[in-house]
Amino acid sequence: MTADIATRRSPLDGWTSRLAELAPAVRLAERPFVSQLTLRLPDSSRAAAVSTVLGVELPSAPCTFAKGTGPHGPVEVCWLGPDEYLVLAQPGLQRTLESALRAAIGDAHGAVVDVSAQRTTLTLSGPNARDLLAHGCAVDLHPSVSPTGTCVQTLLAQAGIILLVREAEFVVLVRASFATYLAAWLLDAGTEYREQPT
Amino acid sequence: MQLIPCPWCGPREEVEFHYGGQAHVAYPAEPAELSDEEWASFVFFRDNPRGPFAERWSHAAGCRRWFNAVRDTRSYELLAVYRPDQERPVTT
Amino acid sequence: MTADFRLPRGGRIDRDRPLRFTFNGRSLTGRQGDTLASALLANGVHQVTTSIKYGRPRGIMAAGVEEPNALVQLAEPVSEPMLTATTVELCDGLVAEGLVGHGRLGDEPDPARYDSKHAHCDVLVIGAGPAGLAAALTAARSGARVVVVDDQSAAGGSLLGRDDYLDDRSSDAWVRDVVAELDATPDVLRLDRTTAFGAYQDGFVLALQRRTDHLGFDAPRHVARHRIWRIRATQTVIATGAHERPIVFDDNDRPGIMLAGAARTYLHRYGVQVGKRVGVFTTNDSAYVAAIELAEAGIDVPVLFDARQDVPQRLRAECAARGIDVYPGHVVTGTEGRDHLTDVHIGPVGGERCDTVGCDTLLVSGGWNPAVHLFSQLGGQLRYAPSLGAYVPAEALSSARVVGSAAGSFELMACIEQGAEAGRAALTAAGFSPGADVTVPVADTRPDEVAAMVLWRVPEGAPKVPLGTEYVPKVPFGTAGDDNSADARFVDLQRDATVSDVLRATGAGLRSLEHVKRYTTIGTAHDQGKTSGMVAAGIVAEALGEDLAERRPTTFRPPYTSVPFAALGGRDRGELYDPVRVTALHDWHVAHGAEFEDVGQWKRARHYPRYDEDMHAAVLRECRAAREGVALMDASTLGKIDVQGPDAPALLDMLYTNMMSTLKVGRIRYGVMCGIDGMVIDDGTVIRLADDRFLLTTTTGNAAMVLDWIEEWLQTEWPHLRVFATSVTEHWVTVPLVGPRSRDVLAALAPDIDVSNDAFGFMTWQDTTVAGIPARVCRISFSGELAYEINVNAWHGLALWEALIEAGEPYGITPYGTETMHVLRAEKGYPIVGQDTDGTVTPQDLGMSWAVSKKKTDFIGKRSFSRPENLRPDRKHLVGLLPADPTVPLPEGGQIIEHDYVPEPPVRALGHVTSSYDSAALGRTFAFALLRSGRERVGEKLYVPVGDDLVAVTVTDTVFYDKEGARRDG
Amino acid sequence: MTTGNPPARPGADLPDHPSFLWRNPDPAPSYDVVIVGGGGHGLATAYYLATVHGITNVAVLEKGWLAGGNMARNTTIIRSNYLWDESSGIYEHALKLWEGLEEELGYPILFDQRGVLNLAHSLQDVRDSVRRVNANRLNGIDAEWLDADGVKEVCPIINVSSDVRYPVLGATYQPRAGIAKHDYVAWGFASAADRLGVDLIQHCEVTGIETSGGRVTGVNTTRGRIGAGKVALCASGHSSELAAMAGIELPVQSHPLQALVSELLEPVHPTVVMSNAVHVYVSQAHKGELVMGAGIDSYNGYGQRGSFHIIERQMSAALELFPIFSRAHLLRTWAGIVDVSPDASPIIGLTPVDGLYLNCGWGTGGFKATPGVGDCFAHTIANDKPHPYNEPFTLERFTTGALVDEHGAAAVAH
Ligand SMILES: Cc1cc2nc3c(=O)[nH]c(=O)nc-3n(C[C@H](O)[C@H](O)[C@H](O)COP(=O)(O)OP(=O)(O)OC[C@H]3O[C@@H](n4cnc5c(N)ncnc54)[C@H](O)[C@@H]3O)c2cc1C
Ligand SMILES: NC(=O)c1ccc[n+]([C@@H]2O[C@H](COP(=O)([O-])OP(=O)(O)OC[C@H]3O[C@@H](n4cnc5c(N)ncnc54)[C@H](O)[C@@H]3O)[C@@H](O)[C@H]2O)c1
Ligand SMILES: Cc1cc2nc3c(=O)[nH]c(=O)nc-3n(C[C@H](O)[C@H](O)[C@H](O)COP(=O)(O)O)c2cc1C
Ligand SMILES: [Zn+2]
Repeated sequence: MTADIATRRSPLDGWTSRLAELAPAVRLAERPFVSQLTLRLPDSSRAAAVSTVLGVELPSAPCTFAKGTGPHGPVEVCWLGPDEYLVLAQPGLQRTLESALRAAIGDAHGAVVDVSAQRTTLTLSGPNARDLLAHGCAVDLHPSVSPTGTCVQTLLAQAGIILLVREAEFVVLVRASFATYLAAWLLDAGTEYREQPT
Repeated sequence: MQLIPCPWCGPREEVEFHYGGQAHVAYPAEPAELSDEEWASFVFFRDNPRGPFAERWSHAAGCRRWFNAVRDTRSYELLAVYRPDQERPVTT
Repeated sequence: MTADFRLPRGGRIDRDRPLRFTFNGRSLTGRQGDTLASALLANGVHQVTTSIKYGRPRGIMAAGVEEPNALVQLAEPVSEPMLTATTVELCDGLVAEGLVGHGRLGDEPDPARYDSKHAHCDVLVIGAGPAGLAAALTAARSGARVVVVDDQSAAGGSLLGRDDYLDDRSSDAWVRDVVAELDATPDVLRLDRTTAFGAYQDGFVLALQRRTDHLGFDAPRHVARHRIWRIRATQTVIATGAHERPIVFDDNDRPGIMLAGAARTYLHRYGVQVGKRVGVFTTNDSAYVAAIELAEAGIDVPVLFDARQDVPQRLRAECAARGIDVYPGHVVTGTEGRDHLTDVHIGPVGGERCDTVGCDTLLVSGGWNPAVHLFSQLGGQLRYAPSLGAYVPAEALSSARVVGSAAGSFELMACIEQGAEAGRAALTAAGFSPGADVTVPVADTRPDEVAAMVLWRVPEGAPKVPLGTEYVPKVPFGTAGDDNSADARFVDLQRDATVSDVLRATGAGLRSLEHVKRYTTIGTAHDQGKTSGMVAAGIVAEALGEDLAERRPTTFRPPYTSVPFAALGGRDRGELYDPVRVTALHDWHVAHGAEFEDVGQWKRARHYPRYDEDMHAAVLRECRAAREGVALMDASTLGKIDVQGPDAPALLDMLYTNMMSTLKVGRIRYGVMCGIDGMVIDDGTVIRLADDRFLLTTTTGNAAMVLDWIEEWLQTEWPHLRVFATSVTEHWVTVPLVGPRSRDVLAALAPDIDVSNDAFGFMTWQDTTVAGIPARVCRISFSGELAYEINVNAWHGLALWEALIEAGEPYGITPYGTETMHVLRAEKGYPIVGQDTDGTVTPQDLGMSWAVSKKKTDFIGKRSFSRPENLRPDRKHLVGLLPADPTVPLPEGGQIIEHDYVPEPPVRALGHVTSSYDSAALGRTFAFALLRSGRERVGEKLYVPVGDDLVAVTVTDTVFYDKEGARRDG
Repeated sequence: MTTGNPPARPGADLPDHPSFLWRNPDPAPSYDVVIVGGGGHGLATAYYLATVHGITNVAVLEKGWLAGGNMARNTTIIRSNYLWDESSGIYEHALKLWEGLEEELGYPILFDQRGVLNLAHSLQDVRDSVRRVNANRLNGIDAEWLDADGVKEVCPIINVSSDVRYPVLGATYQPRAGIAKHDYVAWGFASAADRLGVDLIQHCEVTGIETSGGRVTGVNTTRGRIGAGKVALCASGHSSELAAMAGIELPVQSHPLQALVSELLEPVHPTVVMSNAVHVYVSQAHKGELVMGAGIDSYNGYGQRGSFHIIERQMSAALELFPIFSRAHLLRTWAGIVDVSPDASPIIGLTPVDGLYLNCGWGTGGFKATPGVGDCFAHTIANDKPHPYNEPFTLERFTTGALVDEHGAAAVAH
C-alpha cells in the first residue's frame, strides 16, 4: 500500500543545487521526507509509555528538544508547548509511529497527528550559518543563550519556523507552502557570504 | 519593539504575539438569558484604562498558548504575565 | 575663492590619495579621509547653497550631523536627494550640488542592496568617543557581549577633531589601543559609520550602518549598501557627546560663520584652515582653545569677543601670546559680506559704541547641548541645567545610563572616568564581574576657568551700524520688502526662521514651545533643530518671562538622523515583500500556463488558457468540461484542521451554527461559523473520522484565523474541553475531481473501492488508494456535479494529479481554476464567504436557516441573531439576479435601485451585486446580490446602474442550475 | 550656483499666520457649554455653536496645548467616499464644508483637492472598490473606478507593473478629496471661535464630571471646578476615561497610530494614495515632505508612540508602490492615540446623562470630518437632538445591532 517512493516530491525538490551555492560559508540543504508527528499529551501518566515507544524522554523544559534512539531508530522530540510535542524520525516511519504512539496513549487524554508533509526540513551549518539566520531571526542563537538542544518556534523573515540547535548545525522546519519563499530568502540573505557573489 | 515574556518560552519579540484585548471577560453562562444590553456589553464593551490593564496575549508564532498580562497602557511596560489558570497578580 | 586652504601638515587624512570631485559644476580635489564639507573648505568654498525662503547664501556651520545649512544633493556615485556636506565622506568621482531646501528624487531604479541583522548583547555602547570607548573596554574586559556603534568613519569621537595628549601620547594612540583591544576581544562587535537612530523599550536600539558609501564607485554591488541593525541590549551606555550651540545675532547666517568646535575639527581632523582671518565670538571657555589652536596652526586670529565680563585669565594670556586680542563683555552685533563674510560688527554688551572688524571667518560658541535624544526617546526625564543653558538627563534609567558630554560633562578625563564607571555599572547590572580596570589617562587639555554664560541672542539695543564709520548699506538679500526678511537674526537657518518669527508667535498668543515650533516651523527641517531647538526654547522663555526649568523641550522623536527609506524596506522587496505561498502542485500549474490570482498570500491557479484564449473563453471551456465530462482542480489551499478528543463533538457544536455532534463516522457535513456578533465568518465541510476525531476544512483565506479562533476558545473559555486542534493544511494535497465522468476516472485508479452511488454515497468518505497512493476520498460537490475530493499526503500530490490527468484523458479531463470554480458554485447557489458576505451578513441572510440549529441551546453567535436589527424584516438577503438581456454581464459591486431612472442623489440603494458570471450551462449571464428584503422580491424587476446605463434585472432565488440536485449522483 | 535669488519652489513658502490667534483666558466659574478637548473637533464644535447657534458662553478645555492631540499628528487625508450611506452622508457634508472653509474662517488652511486613490490589489479588492464607487455615485459623491493605466495617469510614480508581489489592479478615485494643513485648520477654528467669545483654556485637564439628578452640572479640572449647562466630549483617544467619569462605558479602544515624514522633496507625488493590501498611505504635504501612515498598533496604548516594526513594514510597502522613494529619508516618526470603535464608525450624540454629549470613536479617520462633525455636533448640543447626519451614529446601535460597519467593506478608514 505504500506509495511509490520514486514519485515523491518534497517542497524544495529542484532546489538542491541552488541551496548548495552558499557553501562553504553556509552549508544549506533540504532534508526531505522526515517523519513528523504532532503529539499532545497533557496527561503525564502515559509519558513513560510514550518514552518507551520513542526511546526518548519527553523534553520537560520549554524550548528544548530531546534526542535518543529507540525501537524506531533515532528520534528527536521537540517541545512545542506545555502539552505539545513534535516527534521527528527517519523517513517512512510516520504510520508505524502514529499507531505505536496511539497505543501508548491508550485511552488517556492525548492526540497524535501525522504532519510529515506539513513542514519540510532545512539544515544549516558552516561558519556563517548563525550570521545568516541573524538576518531574519530575532532569537539570540549565541551558544551561551541557545545551546545545543534548543528548540524554538519563532519567525525567520516572514515565515513561522521551528528551529533546532543540534551539535553542529541548525535545523529549520518550515511549512511546506512557505518553503520556496524561505529558500529564496535564505539564498538572498546569503549573498554576501557566497564565494562568488551574484 | 517590545519584548513580551511568554510564561512558557520567555521573552520574545512583540511580532511573535497576537493581542487579545481585555482579560477575564468570561463568555456568559447563558447568553439566551441576557438582555440585549447585557449581551451588547459582552460583545462590544471592554475596559480601556490609561494605566495597568489586564489583557490577553497569544504567543502566536511561538508556543501558540494564550496567557494574560498586566500592562501599563501609558508606558506599555508589562507589569506581570500569568497563565490563564492563574489569578491576576497584584501589581504596583 | 580658489586659494588652497589645506594646511601643509596635520589632519587625519591621507594626503597621498587625492580624490577628484565636482561640486556645483566645479571640478575640485580633496583627500582620502575628507568629508565633502572639509574638501570644500580646503578649496576655499564656503557657500554651499542658498536658503529656502529668502535665498540667502549659506555655508558650512558645523562638522557633523548637527549641520543646519550645508544641504547637498548627490548625483554620483549614487543619487541622493538630501544629505549634509558634513556627513558625506568624499570619494573619487563624487558629484554633488548644493540644494535649496528641497531634494530631488532620481527616477532611475535603485540597484543597491539593503539588509538588516539582529544583534544581541549584554552592553551596548552608543558613541565611541572617549567616554564610550572607556565604557566599552571596561565592559569587554568582563567577558560581557558588547556592541559599540559610532556614526563616524572611525572611533574616537571628538578626539578626532582635537590634538589632545593622553599620558604623553597622542589621543590617536590611545584610541588605537582601545580599538585594537576591543577588536581582539571575542563577542565584541564594533561598528563604525553606524548611527543609533532610535532607542526603544526593553533595550531595543535600531542603528543604521552605511557600509559602502565611502567606497564610492568601488562599492561592491553584492554588499548591502546600508544595514539596519536591530540591537537588543541588556544594558545601554549612551555616550553620544554634545552639539555646540550658536548664538543669534544680526546676519548670523553668512557663509564663513561657523561653530568654533567645528573649526577645530576641520583643523585637526582634516588639516583645513577654515579662513585666513578668523574672529571668535563666545560665551564660554571652549572657543578660546579653538582660537589658540588655529593661531598655533598659523592662521590669523586677531580677535576674540567674549560676552562675559569675567574672562578666563590663563586662556586670555595664551591668546595674547598668539596675538589674539580678547574683548571681555563684547558681542557680535552684525556681519557683512555677500556670498562670504567680510566684516563683523561688534560692541560692548548694552553699549553705545560699535566697531567693525574685517574677518573672513567668525567662529561662534554659545555653549554645548548634550545629545540627549536617545535618552529622551527611552522616556528618560530631562532637567534644565542653568549653568549649561541646556537640558541634561535628570534621572538614571534601570537599563540605560548617559555619560560624558552627553550627560553635560565636558572635561576629557571626567568623560573617560565616567565612561569606565558606566561600563562597570552596566556589566554588573548585566550579571558580569568587572575585569581589569581601564586606567584613566592624564590629559593635557586646558581646564575650564570661568563658568559659561547663557546667551541665546545678542540683546537688542546694541547698534547695528558701526559708529564712526561711513554708513555702508547692507547688500539686500532675498525677497526684499517682506517683513521677515528685514530680520536677519536667524534661529533656524534651514527653515529661515528668525527671532521676529518667534516673537510674532508669542505675540499671537502662543505660550507653548510646541505651538511656536509649528507656527515658525523651527526644528522641523532636516537637522531637526539640533542647533536651533535650544536657542528657540530660550528665546521663547525670555519673551514670556518664564523659567526654562519649568518648561520642556519639544519631543525628541526617532530617527536621530535621517534614515533612507530603502534601508528600512530592507530585503522585504519584490518577491520577498510578502511570502508567496504555493501548493505542492504549483510547478505543474506554472508549466501548464496557468494564470494565477492572489488569495491572501497564496498563489492560486485562476484559469488555464489554451493557445490564445482569453479568460472568458477559458472559463467557458473549463466549466463545460466539469459539467459535461470531467475536470479537476487544485484545492490544496483549503484550510484543514484535525480536531481530536472526546469533547470534539461538543466543541464543534459551539463553533458551528449547525449540529455536528450528530454527524456519523464516515459522513461529511457542511457547516457555517459565525462570530459572536452573529455574522458569518467562515464555512466549510466537517468530516467525522472517528467518534472522537474530525477533520474540518476552512476557506483558503481564513485557515489561520479559524485555527486561532478554535485555540482561543479552547484555551481561554473552555479549557476543560478535552480536545486538540492541529493544522494539517499543507500535509494534504486536495484535488476535486468533478463531472459526470469523474466516477469512471476514479474507478480506474481506485480499484479497492466500489465507487457506485450506493456504495459510496454523497457526503461520505472512504480511505483507499488512488493510483497506488494512500488517499482519503470524499464525496463532496461544490459544483453540483458528481464529484470526489481526493486527499493525499502532499509528497504524492503531483503523482496523484498526473495519474488523474492520464486516467482522465479518454474523457477529455480538464484542469480548471478558481474562476471556473466560482461559476460552477454560483450556478448552484453556493455563496462564497468574503465575496457574497462582508461581515454584516448572517446565515439567515444567506438563506441558510437550514444550517442554523434550532435544537442547540447555544453556539457562538446564536444570541446575536435575536438582536433587534437581526430581526428586521427588511434585512438584506442573498438572491439571484437575471439581467433582462442575457448577454449583459452585471458588474460585481453594482448597486441595485428600484427605479428605471437614477433619481437625484442621495439615492438609497437596495443592495449590490456580489458575484456575476457568464454561464456556459445557462447560456446567459447571471448574478448574486445582497438585496434588501430580497427573498420577498423574487420576481421583481429592478435596475443596476452601469456607467450611464441602467441594466434591468429580475430577482430570482439563488439556484440557477439543476434545481432538483439531480446531477450530484452522476 | 547663483546667489541672492528668491527661490521659486512650490511650497517653500507657507502662508503667514495672523499676528494674533487667541487670548489665554482664565476659566470663568461657569459656561453654558463646556467642550472637553481642544482638538479639531472640539474647536470646530465651539465655532459652530457660536456662529450657527449663537451660543458663545462656551469654553473649550484642553489638557495640553491646543490641538496637540491627534489634530497635530494626523496625515490630513480628506475624502468622503465611504461605503455606507450613513457614512458618506456625514463625510460628504464635511467635504462640502471644507470646500468653503478657507473663506469662512478667513484662514489659509491649504485645503488642496488633489484627489485620493484607494488602490485595489486583489480581485476581492476590485469588487469592494467597484461596489463603493457605485454606492458613492448614487449618493452624489464624485467617485470613479480607474484601471491600472488610469491610476498611472493620475499618479505617474506608482508602480503598476503586473510583475510585483501584489500588482495594482485598479483604484477608486475621488477627485474632490485631498489634504489640508492640520495645524492651520485647528488654528483657523480656534481663532474664529476666540473672536466670537469662546474661551480656549489650555493646560486644563478635566478630572471629573459633575452630575445632579441625572443631569450634568459641571466639570472638575486641574484648574478648579467649572460649572456647565452642557458638557460636550471631544476627547478622541481619551474618550473612555472621560465617559467613565460620568459612569458611561464606551465600546472604544485606544490604540497607537503612527505616522512619519520624509525630508522636503521637490514635488513628485501629485495626489493621495492609500492601499489596504499593501498597507501604506502617502501624500506629499505643501512644504514638500512625504507624509505617510499605516495601520494601528495592535494593542491598547496611551503612550503616543508605537512599534517601529510597523514603520519598517510600511516602508517596504511604500517602496513596492513607489520605487522612486528608495532614496528618500525618514525624517521623523510619531504617533497619536486613536479611539477605535467596533464598526470603525464614530459615536456622536446624546448620552444617558442629560446635557452630556458624546463625540468619539473616529479611530483613524476623524480629521476629514472636522467641519462636518463640528457642525452636526453643535446642532446636537444646541437642540438636544441629533442632526440628521449623525442620527445613525448612536451609542445604542451596539445594543440593537444597527452597526455602520466600515470595517467589513471599505478600505483603510483614514
Ligand atoms: C497618525 C494619525 C494619522 C491620522 N490620519 C488621518 C487622516 O489621514 N485623515 C483623517 O481623517 N483622520 C486621520 N487621523 C484621525 C484624526 O486625527 C482624528 O480622528 C481626529 O483628529 C480626532 O478628533 P480631534 O481632532 O478632536 O482629536 P484630538 O486632536 O486628539 O483632540 C482631543 C483633545 O482632547 C484632549 N483631552 C483628552 N482628555 C482630556 C481631558 N481629560 N481634559 C481636557 N482635555 C482632554 C486631548 O489632549 C486632545 O487635544 C489620524 C490620526 C493619527 C493619530
Ligand atoms: N566645553 C568643551 O570644551 C567641550 C564640550 C563638549 C565636548 N567636549 C569634549 O568632547 C569629548 C566628549 O567625549 P564623549 O565621549 O562624551 O563624546 P564625543 O563627542 O567624543 O563622542 C561621541 C561620539 O558619539 C557619536 N554619536 C553621537 N550620537 C550617535 C548615535 N546616535 N549613534 C552613533 N554614534 C553617535 C559621535 O559621532 C561621536 O563620535 C571630551 O573630550 C570633552 O572634553 C568638550
Ligand atoms: C502632516 C504633517 C506633516 C509634518 N511635517 C513635518 C516636517 O516636515 N518636519 C518635522 O520635523 N515634523 C513634521 N511633522 C511632525 C511633527 O513635528 C510632530 O512630530 C507631530 O506633530 C507630533 O508631535 P510630537 O512628535 O511632538 O509628539 C508633521 C506632522 C504632520 C501631521
Ligand atoms: Zn510561548
